[in-house]
Amino acid sequence: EELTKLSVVLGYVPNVESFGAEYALKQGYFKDEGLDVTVIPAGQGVDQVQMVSAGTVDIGISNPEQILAGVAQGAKFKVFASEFQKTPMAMTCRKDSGIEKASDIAGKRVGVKTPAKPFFDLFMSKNSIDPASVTTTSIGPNDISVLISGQIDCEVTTFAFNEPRLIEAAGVPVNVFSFGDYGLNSQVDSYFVSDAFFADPAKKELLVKYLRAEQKAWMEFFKDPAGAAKFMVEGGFTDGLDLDQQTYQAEKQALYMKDAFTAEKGFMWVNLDTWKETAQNALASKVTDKLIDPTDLLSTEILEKVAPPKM
Amino acid sequence: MASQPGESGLSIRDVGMVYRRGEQVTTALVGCSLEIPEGNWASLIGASGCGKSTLLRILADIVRPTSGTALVGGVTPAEARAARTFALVSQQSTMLPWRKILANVELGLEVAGVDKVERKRRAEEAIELVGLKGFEQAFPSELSGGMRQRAAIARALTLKPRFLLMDEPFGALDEITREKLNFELLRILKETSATLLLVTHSISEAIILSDTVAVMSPRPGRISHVVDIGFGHERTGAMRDDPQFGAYESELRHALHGPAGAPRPMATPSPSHALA
Amino acid sequence: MASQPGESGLSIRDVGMVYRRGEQVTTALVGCSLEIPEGNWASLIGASGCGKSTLLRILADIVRPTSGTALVGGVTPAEARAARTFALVSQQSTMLPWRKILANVELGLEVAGVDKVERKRRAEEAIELVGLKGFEQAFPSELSGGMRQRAAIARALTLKPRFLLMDEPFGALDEITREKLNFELLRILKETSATLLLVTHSISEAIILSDTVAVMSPRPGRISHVVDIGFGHERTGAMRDDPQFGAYESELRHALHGPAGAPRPMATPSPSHALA
Amino acid sequence: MAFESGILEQGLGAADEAALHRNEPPPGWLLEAIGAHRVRAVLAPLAVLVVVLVGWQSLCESGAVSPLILPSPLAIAEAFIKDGPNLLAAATVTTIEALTGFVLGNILGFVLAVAFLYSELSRRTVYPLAMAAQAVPIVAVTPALILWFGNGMAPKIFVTMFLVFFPMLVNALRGLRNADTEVMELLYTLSATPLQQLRMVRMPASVPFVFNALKISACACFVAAIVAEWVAADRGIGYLIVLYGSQYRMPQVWAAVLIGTAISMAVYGLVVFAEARVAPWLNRRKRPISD
Amino acid sequence: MSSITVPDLAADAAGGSEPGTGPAGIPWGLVLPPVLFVVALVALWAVLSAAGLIPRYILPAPGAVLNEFTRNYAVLARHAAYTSGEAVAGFIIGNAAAVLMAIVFSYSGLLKAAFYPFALISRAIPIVAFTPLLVIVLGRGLPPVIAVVAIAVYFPAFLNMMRGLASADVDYHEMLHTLSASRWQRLKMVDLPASMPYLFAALKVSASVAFICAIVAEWIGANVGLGYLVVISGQYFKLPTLWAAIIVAAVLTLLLLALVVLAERALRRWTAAPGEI
Ligand SMILES: Nc1ncnc2c1ncn2[C@@H]1O[C@H](COP(=O)(O)OP(=O)(O)OP(=O)(O)O)[C@@H](O)[C@H]1O
Ligand SMILES: Nc1ncnc2c1ncn2[C@@H]1O[C@H](COP(=O)(O)OP(=O)(O)OP(=O)(O)O)[C@@H](O)[C@H]1O
Ligand SMILES: Cc1ncc(C[n+]2csc(CCO)c2C)c(N)n1
Ligand SMILES: [Mg+2]
Ligand SMILES: [Mg+2]
Repeated sequence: EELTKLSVVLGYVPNVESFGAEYALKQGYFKDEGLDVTVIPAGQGVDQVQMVSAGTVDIGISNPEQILAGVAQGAKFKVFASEFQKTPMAMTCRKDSGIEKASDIAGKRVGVKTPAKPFFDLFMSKNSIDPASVTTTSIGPNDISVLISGQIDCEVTTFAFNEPRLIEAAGVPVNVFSFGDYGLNSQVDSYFVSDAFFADPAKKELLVKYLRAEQKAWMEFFKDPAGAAKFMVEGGFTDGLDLDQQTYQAEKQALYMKDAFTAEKGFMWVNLDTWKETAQNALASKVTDKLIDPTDLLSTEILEKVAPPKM
Repeated sequence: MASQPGESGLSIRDVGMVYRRGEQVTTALVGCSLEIPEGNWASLIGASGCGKSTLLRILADIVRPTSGTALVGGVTPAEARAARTFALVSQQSTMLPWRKILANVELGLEVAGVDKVERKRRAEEAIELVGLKGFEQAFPSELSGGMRQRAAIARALTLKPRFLLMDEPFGALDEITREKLNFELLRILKETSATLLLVTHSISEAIILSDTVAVMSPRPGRISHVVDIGFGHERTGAMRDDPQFGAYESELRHALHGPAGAPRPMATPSPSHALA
Repeated sequence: MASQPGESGLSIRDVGMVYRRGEQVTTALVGCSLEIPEGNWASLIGASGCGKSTLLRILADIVRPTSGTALVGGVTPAEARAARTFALVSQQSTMLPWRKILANVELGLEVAGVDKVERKRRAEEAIELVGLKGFEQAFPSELSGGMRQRAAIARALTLKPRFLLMDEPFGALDEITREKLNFELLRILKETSATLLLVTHSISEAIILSDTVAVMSPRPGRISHVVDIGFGHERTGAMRDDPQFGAYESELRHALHGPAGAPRPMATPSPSHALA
Repeated sequence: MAFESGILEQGLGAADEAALHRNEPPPGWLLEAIGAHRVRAVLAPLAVLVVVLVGWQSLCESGAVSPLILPSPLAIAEAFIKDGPNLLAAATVTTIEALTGFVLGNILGFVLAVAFLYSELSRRTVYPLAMAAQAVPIVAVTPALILWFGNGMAPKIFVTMFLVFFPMLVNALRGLRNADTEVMELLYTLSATPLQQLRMVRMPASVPFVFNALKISACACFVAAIVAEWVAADRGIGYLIVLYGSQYRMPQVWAAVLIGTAISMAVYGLVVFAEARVAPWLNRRKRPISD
Repeated sequence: MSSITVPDLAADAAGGSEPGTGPAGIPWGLVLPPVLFVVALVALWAVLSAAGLIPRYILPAPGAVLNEFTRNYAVLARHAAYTSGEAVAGFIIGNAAAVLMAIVFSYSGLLKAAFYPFALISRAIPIVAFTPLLVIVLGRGLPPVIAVVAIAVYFPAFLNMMRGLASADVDYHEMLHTLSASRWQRLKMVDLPASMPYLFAALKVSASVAFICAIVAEWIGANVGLGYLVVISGQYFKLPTLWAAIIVAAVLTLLLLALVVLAERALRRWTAAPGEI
């Protein structure tokens, strides 16, 4: 039987965050669905939004802020699933800086990654922090040494379960401030395709198959997160992963993927309310020039057909 | 002995040349005319800077005259060059520094598309002729000044051209080597019935090698005198003992030094115009 | 007339020179010895490629001999160079292409740290002397071959050195210019009591300009003959008419051409060793 | 056909062979040739530019390329107008970084070249080290640089300097060694001091190489500064490219890119101009008439 | 050449004095000083690290990096192989294109006039801006990285060749002219040989940036290669891996550079005269 080709670009370098796709591929779940899936790892500089809009890949996995920015610039997408219910994006602060709550950053030095600059400005305004009271300095896209060395007190943004672990492993205890708790929630690692792709019923059917296979893989993840981490580290997907960190992340990220909403609707469900909040924030932080109404952007059609477990 | 002047020989008609660079204007030639019938041998003598090289460079299509026309074998220098009817030995005896002597001597033949074996044979012959045997594999920088000059002569000789334009080719050579090459040149000219235009500072060399000696006046250069040498084409070293040789010599010296010039200048400086 | 040989003049003692590059070994000089007392004028003549330039380059500290010693004013060439006691006019009349003629002639004085006004004065004087007035602002590429050579002579003359080493400085000049410069050179040598070592291919020029003419044998070069010229230091053009002049000339020609060589070679090629 | 040496400087364009070999004295053809090829030097690239722009615009309008990838020329122009002051402010920062790095790096490169020329020991020890240093992927160490220098202009200047000094070192060394043997012998017999040799012969001889290095870096210094900013900065063109890029504001990204390009071209032009002033003999044909 | 006293003249002409070779043919004079220097540098690094003067988060101790080489060499080798392939391919493609373009421009005044400004502009555009386009057009992986390297590398050779092809003495041109040589012959016999010093100066410059460019490009658009390894090990704070990758990249760059230097020497040995070029 002929397999149908389908490509997906991950949200980041292959790690437990993308266990679903990699494991499904490895175990032949995609093949069982009649799909010949190409998994394109991402990383620095690979832009899933651009790739999907240019048609070089079928499915993209990316952050809502970026998907919205793309839409604001004229791209047409459909989001059909989301990995995270709560954003793993976080601010990580050194414990010795004495920052216990968000407003404590006044008078402190915060290292901000360039793309996160608007986001951080919004964070300050939402939490009534005077930007003038904070010394911000820009840092590289994957730089935690500045925080470890003590040149900055906080770093924006980090993942809640990635950098903090590494920083503590380097001997610097930290406090982590998850942005979801500060009015900046978003469904990180949302799955999207171009509007045209989605409009084609035959192709739409592929998405159902794809998601079904991935869901199956994710169920294995929840059974044994540590095993999943081991699978990712030793599977030869990417060099340089840290087993301890990946195990930690695997344990932690489950908490960001499942909540009351998924228990009601199903795993990987898209949450219109979260998206509305994100769209508001994107406008407020001037990432988009106009308010994007996510209603048309999201579709639960695929999810409904897949009918993922409510968990 | 040869065809009509200007028809197939070298022909310079009312040629003028002005060099200009910004303020600096140098009139090198004014109204120069000279006809050298095909097969004839001619020499050009004149004070340093009078325009001899310029005239040769006009015939070789390196520069174009400001006025007048030059013909080589009845066609323009450009056409003659394209047809490869002449060869030039320039005053600097230019050698490509990255080529060994053999390859430098072969260059003209290589450009003309002569095959490898043949051009090596001809180049080796010419190298032997100018006395550079044993230096085929030396680089130009390893040769003495005179040896480089001989290599440049060899390169021109390999081409067996209809017209041979030579700019002081023997200037850096000692008397013996010079005379030996003078007679080798005569032999080759006769063999190939080539036409020669030679720039030289040696009056006796001019007489030995020419049917016609043209004298140029100091800058701005013009052909001031033409002396025909009646020795025919059978020449030996003994011709110097001919009283006629001495007569030609003094006539030319006279022509060269101008009416006021003595055959042998005094220790007192001559008027600077004669020099500059 | 001058101090003891070797003490303060030019001294070449048993000098040998072998050029080597990979397989290619050229023995340029073997056991060369020559003493030129200070204030004396000497010439070096010999076949092309016999090692004349090499000898001059040894004295000028450009190359070091493979064996033997060379002294300039009683010290090594390197010390003499450091003390700026000599000036060299090389065979190529080297000019810096990016400097105009005036600046090229001034170069030696500039290097020696002579102040601007003075060096301009002296350079202009020398330029006038060699008949290049009016070409101060031309670039070397705009001069004829002979004019460039004169500019190189002018540069050496500005330095008024104790020792003047000249490698065929007049080779590209016509007879008149050449003789005029010969006598200018004599005048300057007398004025400055300089010592001269001149390489030339002209036997008569060697006699006119020298107290001593050294003849070199063909490669490998050695000094085969030394002829003392007894004309004293008061010289005029008339000395050529002196019968002694002719005697020197034929002695030198004889020495040069070797026992078998005739004063005037035949049209038949002489043995190639005499050339190469 | 006339003799044509082909010695023409960059930026001017080869003149017609016909224009070169004429019955006129040199300045005649020179002026004419310059006149003729000046016109062509402007018209020809302009024609290419127009073709490219029209093609580009219609490609974008056809919808064949995503606006998230390639903005249309008109959209870029619009971004220029809308975002001008912002772009200019950023460009100023980047220009200061790039030019400071350019100047420092080239001075360092030239000084090292001179040192290597005169000191065998320094060459043997420092040259391999300079090569090794150049071999270090500097961008990969930028985070470390930021640790040392902070995230202001200093690390960007350092990166720029780092990428600029090597082309100058290599070219200057080659150029300083390019002096003619005969000319060096002349200076040598004149007993010129090393400094005089340097000033009178080696420096002039090195000019074509040195200016090539300057030209190489005139463009590269901006790229270097931008890449350094791109790692971590809160100002400058590189910063704007990253920020706008992360929001897919492609017209603005390209406007920022083009303003950087325009300034580095201006610096390039300055280098060409300086070359013509400093080394007129380079742009003059060696023998005006003969060519 | 021992007989030459003019300091450095022979060496100058040869493009650098060639230090004497030892009896075994190993050029100790060339090898020893840098080796000693590197050894001294590493020793300094070790001492400073041991003394705690270099924080671990800036630069790990040499032992840690060395350990990385022994423990993780397979991973390093795999990524290094990718990067080398990209850098070398880009280097060759870029320089070949540069030489060709310079030759074409030296032949055609019109083409030169029309495209020269764009050749310049292309160098002035930050590669960063190109990359998304290249990744889209060429796909992810080696091709866009090779393209970035080629684009970044071609410029020095292009500039230097433009100059080098015009650098030959007029005398040589005049001679070939009177021999009625074709443009191609002139190129082959005079202009190309005369441009070699220019070309090699450029090749040294571009050899030194080829790896850097490959790494930057990998950083942007690849998931293999040393650039990627640097990014990912930075992200996961595996500084020994990061520095090992940097050292490998530096060593590879030096190898490429050495190759260029050797090629230059070989070419000089075959073709060039002593004291010339
Ligand atoms: N740099 C060099 N390398 C190798 N051989 C050389 C070098 N310079 C000169 N020679 C050789 O040494 C010999 C003597 O050369 P030199 O230049 O001294 O001759 P010369 O007497 O000045 O000749 P000429 O009158 O032709 O100038 C020649 O055979 C020449 O080939
Ligand atoms: N390229 C040039 N640019 C300007 N002036 C030039 C150029 N070439 C020659 N001249 C001038 O033209 C005049 C004649 O030069 P040419 O070289 O023809 O003289 P020549 O008779 O060959 O002299 P020589 O015997 O010294 O070689 C000289 O005054 C010279 O300065
Ligand atoms: C598990 C994990 N996934 C992604 C990133 C990369 N990352 C860190 S912050 C951020 C948002 C942009 O600032 C992104 C994409 C990471 N570090 N760890
Ligand atoms: Mg001449
Ligand atoms: Mg000589």
